Amino acid sequence: MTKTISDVICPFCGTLCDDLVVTVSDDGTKLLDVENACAIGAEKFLHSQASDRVTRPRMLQEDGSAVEVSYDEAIEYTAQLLAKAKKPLMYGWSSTSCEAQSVGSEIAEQVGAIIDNTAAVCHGTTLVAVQNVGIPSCTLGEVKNRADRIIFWGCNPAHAHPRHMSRYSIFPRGYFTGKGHKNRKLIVVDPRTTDTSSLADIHLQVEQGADYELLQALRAAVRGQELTGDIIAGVPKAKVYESAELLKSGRFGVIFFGMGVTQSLGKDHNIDAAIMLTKDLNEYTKFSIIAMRGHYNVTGSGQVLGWQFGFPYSVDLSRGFARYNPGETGSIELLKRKEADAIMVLGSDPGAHFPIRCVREIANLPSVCIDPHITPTSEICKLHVPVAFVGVEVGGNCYRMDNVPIDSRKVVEPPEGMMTDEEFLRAVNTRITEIKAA
Amino acid sequence: MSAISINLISGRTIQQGVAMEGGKEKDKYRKACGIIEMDNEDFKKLGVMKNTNVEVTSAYGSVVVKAIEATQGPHPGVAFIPMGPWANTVVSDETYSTGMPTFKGTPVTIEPAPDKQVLPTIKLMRYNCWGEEQ
Amino acid sequence: MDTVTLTMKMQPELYMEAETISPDQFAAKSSEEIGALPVYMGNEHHTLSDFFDISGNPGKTAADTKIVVSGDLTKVKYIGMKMTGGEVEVLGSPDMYVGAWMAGGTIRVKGNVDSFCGMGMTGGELLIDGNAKNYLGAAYRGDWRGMQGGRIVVGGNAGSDLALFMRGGEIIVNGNVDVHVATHAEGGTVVIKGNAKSRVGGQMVKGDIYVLGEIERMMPSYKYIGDEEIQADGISGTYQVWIGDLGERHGKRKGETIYGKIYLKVKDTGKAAESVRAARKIRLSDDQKKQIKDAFAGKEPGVQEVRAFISDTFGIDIKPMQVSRFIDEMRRKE
Amino acid sequence: MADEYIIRNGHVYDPKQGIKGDVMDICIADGKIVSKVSGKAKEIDATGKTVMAGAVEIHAHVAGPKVNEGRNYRPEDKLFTCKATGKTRMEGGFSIPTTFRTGYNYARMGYTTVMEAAMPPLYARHVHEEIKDTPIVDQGAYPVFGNNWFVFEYLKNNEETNVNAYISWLLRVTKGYALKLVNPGGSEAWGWGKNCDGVHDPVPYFDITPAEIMTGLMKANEQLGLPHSIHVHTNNLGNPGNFETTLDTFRLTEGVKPNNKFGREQVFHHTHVQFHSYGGDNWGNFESKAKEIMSYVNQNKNITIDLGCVTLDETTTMTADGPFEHHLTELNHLKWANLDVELETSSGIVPYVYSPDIKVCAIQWAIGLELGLLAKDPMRTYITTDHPNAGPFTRYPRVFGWLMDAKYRNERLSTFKHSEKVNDATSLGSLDREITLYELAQMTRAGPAKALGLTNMCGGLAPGMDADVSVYNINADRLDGASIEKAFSSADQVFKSGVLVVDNNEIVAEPAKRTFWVDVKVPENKQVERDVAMKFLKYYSMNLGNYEVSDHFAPHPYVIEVDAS
Repeated sequence: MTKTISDVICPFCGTLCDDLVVTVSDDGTKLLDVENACAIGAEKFLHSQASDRVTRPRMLQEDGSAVEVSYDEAIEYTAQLLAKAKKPLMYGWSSTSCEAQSVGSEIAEQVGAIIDNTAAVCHGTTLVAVQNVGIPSCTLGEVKNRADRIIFWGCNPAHAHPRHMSRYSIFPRGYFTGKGHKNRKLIVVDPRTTDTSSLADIHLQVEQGADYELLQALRAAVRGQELTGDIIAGVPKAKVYESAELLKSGRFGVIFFGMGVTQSLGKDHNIDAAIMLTKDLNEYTKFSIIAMRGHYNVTGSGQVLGWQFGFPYSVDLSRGFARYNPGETGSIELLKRKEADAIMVLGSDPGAHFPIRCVREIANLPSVCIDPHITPTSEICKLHVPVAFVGVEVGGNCYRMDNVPIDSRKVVEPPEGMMTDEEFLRAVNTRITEIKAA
Repeated sequence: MSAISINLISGRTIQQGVAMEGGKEKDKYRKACGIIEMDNEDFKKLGVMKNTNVEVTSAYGSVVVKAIEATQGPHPGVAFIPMGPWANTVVSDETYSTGMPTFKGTPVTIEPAPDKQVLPTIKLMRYNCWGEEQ
Repeated sequence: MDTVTLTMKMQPELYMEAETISPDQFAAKSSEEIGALPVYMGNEHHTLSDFFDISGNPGKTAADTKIVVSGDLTKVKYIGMKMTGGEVEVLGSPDMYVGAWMAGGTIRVKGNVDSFCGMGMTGGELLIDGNAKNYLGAAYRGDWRGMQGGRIVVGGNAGSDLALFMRGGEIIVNGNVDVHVATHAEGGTVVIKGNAKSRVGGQMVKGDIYVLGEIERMMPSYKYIGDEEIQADGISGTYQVWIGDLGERHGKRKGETIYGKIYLKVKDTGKAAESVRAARKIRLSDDQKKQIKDAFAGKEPGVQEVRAFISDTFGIDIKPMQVSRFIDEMRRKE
Repeated sequence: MADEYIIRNGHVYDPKQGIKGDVMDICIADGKIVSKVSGKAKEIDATGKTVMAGAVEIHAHVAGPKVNEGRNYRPEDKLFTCKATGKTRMEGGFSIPTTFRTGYNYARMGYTTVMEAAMPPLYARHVHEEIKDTPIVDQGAYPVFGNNWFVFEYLKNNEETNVNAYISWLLRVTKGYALKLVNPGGSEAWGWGKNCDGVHDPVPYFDITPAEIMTGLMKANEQLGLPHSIHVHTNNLGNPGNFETTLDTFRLTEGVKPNNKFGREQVFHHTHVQFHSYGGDNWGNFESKAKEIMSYVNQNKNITIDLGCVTLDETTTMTADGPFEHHLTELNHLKWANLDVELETSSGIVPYVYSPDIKVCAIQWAIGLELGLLAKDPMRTYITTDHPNAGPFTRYPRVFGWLMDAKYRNERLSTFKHSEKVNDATSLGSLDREITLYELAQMTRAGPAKALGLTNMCGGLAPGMDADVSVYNINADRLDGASIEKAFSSADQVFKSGVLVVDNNEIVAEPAKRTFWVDVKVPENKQVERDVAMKFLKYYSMNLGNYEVSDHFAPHPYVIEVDAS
């Protein structure tokens, strides 16, 4: 006999699909099948079932080998590391629940840490741009029900958010969009032709790193101004005007943007200009802009840090109150400049996703990695603590890319005796309280 | 055979996503991310066959990956390594004080390296961090 | 004016926050009291006297207090933050936030400074003999009120995001600047005596930028409207006048739309237009190459580092791509 | 077991019992006010001090998606406004404080119950997460109904039982407290970049008017017999000449009678009326219509209002009135955040600087105070700043000062840059009324508690009520503005449900706080169940199975049950 669980939330990307159907064994210990998920999401669920999964903490030895230790030893090591550090960095938080993030905040307050999430290398510059100029936005359902103009700028949902186009942006038929794809015009801005751009009505093949020039040119074109130069950032001037007219003529438009702008030259300025373009277009029609957030709960981490400390990432608590400036308190800067003296990583993999100079610094610091799986980070940290898999083996609240909160579900039991990250963090927090009191 | 200079970007691919969720220590991940996607034109300039190992070097580091033909293209002058440890060995860590490295838009040179191997994830990490033997 | 001298006696283990090094904090205090002022290192609290030898006495008010700081200050942040008067002389190269939110007085730095200096400044003078990194005279994150008054002079080069959200005051850079100059500015004056790269005056609503060297790439949303004979920081000549950013909203005064303006100096050859976009290729001599190699022997320098070195040592600015290739060349030869 | 306390010899102000400053003792045991305590009771000496019930906040934006967006996109709001306390959770923020600072600051001011004024149902989970992290104060949240597609369709078709069933369902799945309407119809129109300027402007594509939405929900609210009335921010907020829209709105209540078991007497609460009392037809001839507004309110007992007083600070405006915020950003060019929520509502955020040097801001300031001073029934007029829209709630004590001390108020009025123009445009200078401590207790305790249907629970000091008590170091002998501001900013003692949470002006305990929500029983309604299932399938971006806020988001619920079956 098997059990079927519906309305399951996919803990992969910021699209946070919540219509998965999962089949598990009758005793709830084995996950047998996943329906409705994209290839990546399905793989994520199935990976929890890997036979070679690490289920107990491991300590890195001098000779490079790893030795299994108990959870108690891992708790003690982590508590000591954080309590003794003068400027510990607590990084990650994007692949875990808001409940666990909240315990992380309590620890960070106790030890005066810098707490940062993966926005640092993802949409951090988006958050900076929003701080500079705001963000006119909407929920994904608004796009489904109303949008007839869609822009994908510097993002490739066909690869990074596989179900985005079918659930929300291109194909669905909503209340005012009964014709679905037919009545939607799609513009894709990307220096490459991609599987997304192949669907586009207009592909603006922008010169890599010149998005800012193109955006400001588009804004000027929307205002009916003359542009200087025949080719604007790799795009013929006529095409810029054509795009501006297409955008103005819609009834409801939306810009989705991704790493192509957040990580290229100009960074926050690119998004800033895209947001201002959106704002400008509201003088002619209705327009919104939405960041294609990566990790399934990076948005949630920004929310939790926001209501607890007032900043969405890179929060410096070392002075007993919260401060923020990603150019100083962001993980990349801290590691590059060697400002931190210890690091704890949870729910992320900087080892795989930080530039090499920063990875080297992690490898040289006292370090703990809390992650369900073996990752490049777990292999360079002094201690690896495997934990139950959020969204699969333990539930908890998550926030979609449009900030909509959805409570993720537990569908299968974790391997016996494994802690959840929330339990592990609580134990560490309790231990730190004892150490500090002594 | 000669070295070429090219603009490097990195990012997600669905293969990278699937392999990442399947386990980054596995060979599937190396196969998905230890690659560089290049245009036909750039292959010609470099003078190597497709699916040859190459050494990519930037101001920030150097890494051996397998050169494959771009599945999404054309985009001459722009090469793509999927996000992951191989890409990050060479991408620019310049942030302009925004906290964000320049993952897209690093000038690199590519040289044929048919005799060198693409390191598996963990070996690459150890080599990069502690200079452990290949 | 009375002078207090701080000499660093111990390097901090981590970066140190020392906003207490300010005439406002020192004024009318005894040297014991000054020594007891707090400085912060991560989550630890220390005192100034833990790290500095302190001599001399301050004046009764900030305005008659001078502070001289010396030593290796590369790990000291926030010198002169929020100061309202007096003088600070820094004999060394301090870290971030020098003169942030300063409202009056003078800070002179004999070396280089890191990022976020003169942030949110409303008055006073910040003089930097060497180079400044990014966000000089910029706004704090989220604030639409950047530099509102005062004067910043940089002897060398400045980094990116100079004068972000500038509303008033004046910044003069004797060397070159990196991308994004006076973005979102709604007033103020920026003079760049060297070269600029791209995104000069992006999203500028109002304000003046003078560039005496070249602009590598002009914003497509700027429009050339003719030449004018003017002076920029005392340097007179013919300047091309560009208005913009045409993508941005602009106010009106007496029925006339007010734009941001870029004044681009026309070279003595009578040519300027070509200088926009045209990147002149500068070649390094073998001797220069050798100097660079020696300077970075056994190191893994970043592009910006090498570029800064070249600019500092030889006074020339070459494109990052070229620097990158040169570094590759060095590495291959090793 | 909670401690027993006796607060001795304070001047007690309790409109619930009609006590007007009598010197007496207040006893606390088992979390309740009692008539006497045992000899073990701890004593608090309140000689020469004022004792009131814990204050009740009827309208503030303190939790949820737009509040948090406001926090996250205004790092500059935290610059130099934070200090290390070391004892409590870290605090931050001025106009939009963090959840911890919000709870602590309300408690420090002697507030013990705080209602979040606008909860988008799709984001209810977020609102409850923040409420959970706001220490000390009891809270509830008002889900927004005024631009909801289900409501539009049922009302348009006159399907009363379906409206009622839907309201009951939505209150339950969002754990909501009352029906909130914000720019009814206008926020939906904003989905197309449009608006409804008057109460009779039809909503595009939905064939219904704001007046019909308000009337329909008002009737449904009374049929169901909910503790609070509908809670309305009407159309045309913030525009010169909008007082006529406001009066049009008020007239919708004529003849409607309250029906409930909670002692509530109004059928309609209009919020932040200051923003709705404007005359003139442009910013040049902008003027106060407070007299016209208050003369209507004074004569109609089935309406309650709150003020929305401008405090002359740099603040952050935020409302579910999406088109208004767009209008505002076009005026001041400051950063604009907007969030439209599918099928339910929209919202926007813009920072705003209420400068005393700007004529309009000074007139707005005057109007808020005029409304308070012209109120004949303090039990129906409540002091708010529509936090953070007209100013942060931490400025309440200053507003009390202006209302209670005519000299203090006139000093402010006469030192405006344009004080003469302000005098021309308002009647504030001619008002010499000073709100008394008893009236203050009506406007901040007994009144809002009654309007919320909580009159037997909080806002008073009668035995059997929750022991929410504040002790302030002030009395009727020295009611000057500065002293008022000081005393009410920082209470000497505050009790929350019998627990001493503030002592000697400092937070000393953080007991479990409660979440209020309303569970209305209605007859089973298959039609509504089917409609909900269908709309989720076709138009929502979330599955119905994931919509309901589960119990762990409100770990200490206080559920008010209403039987309308």
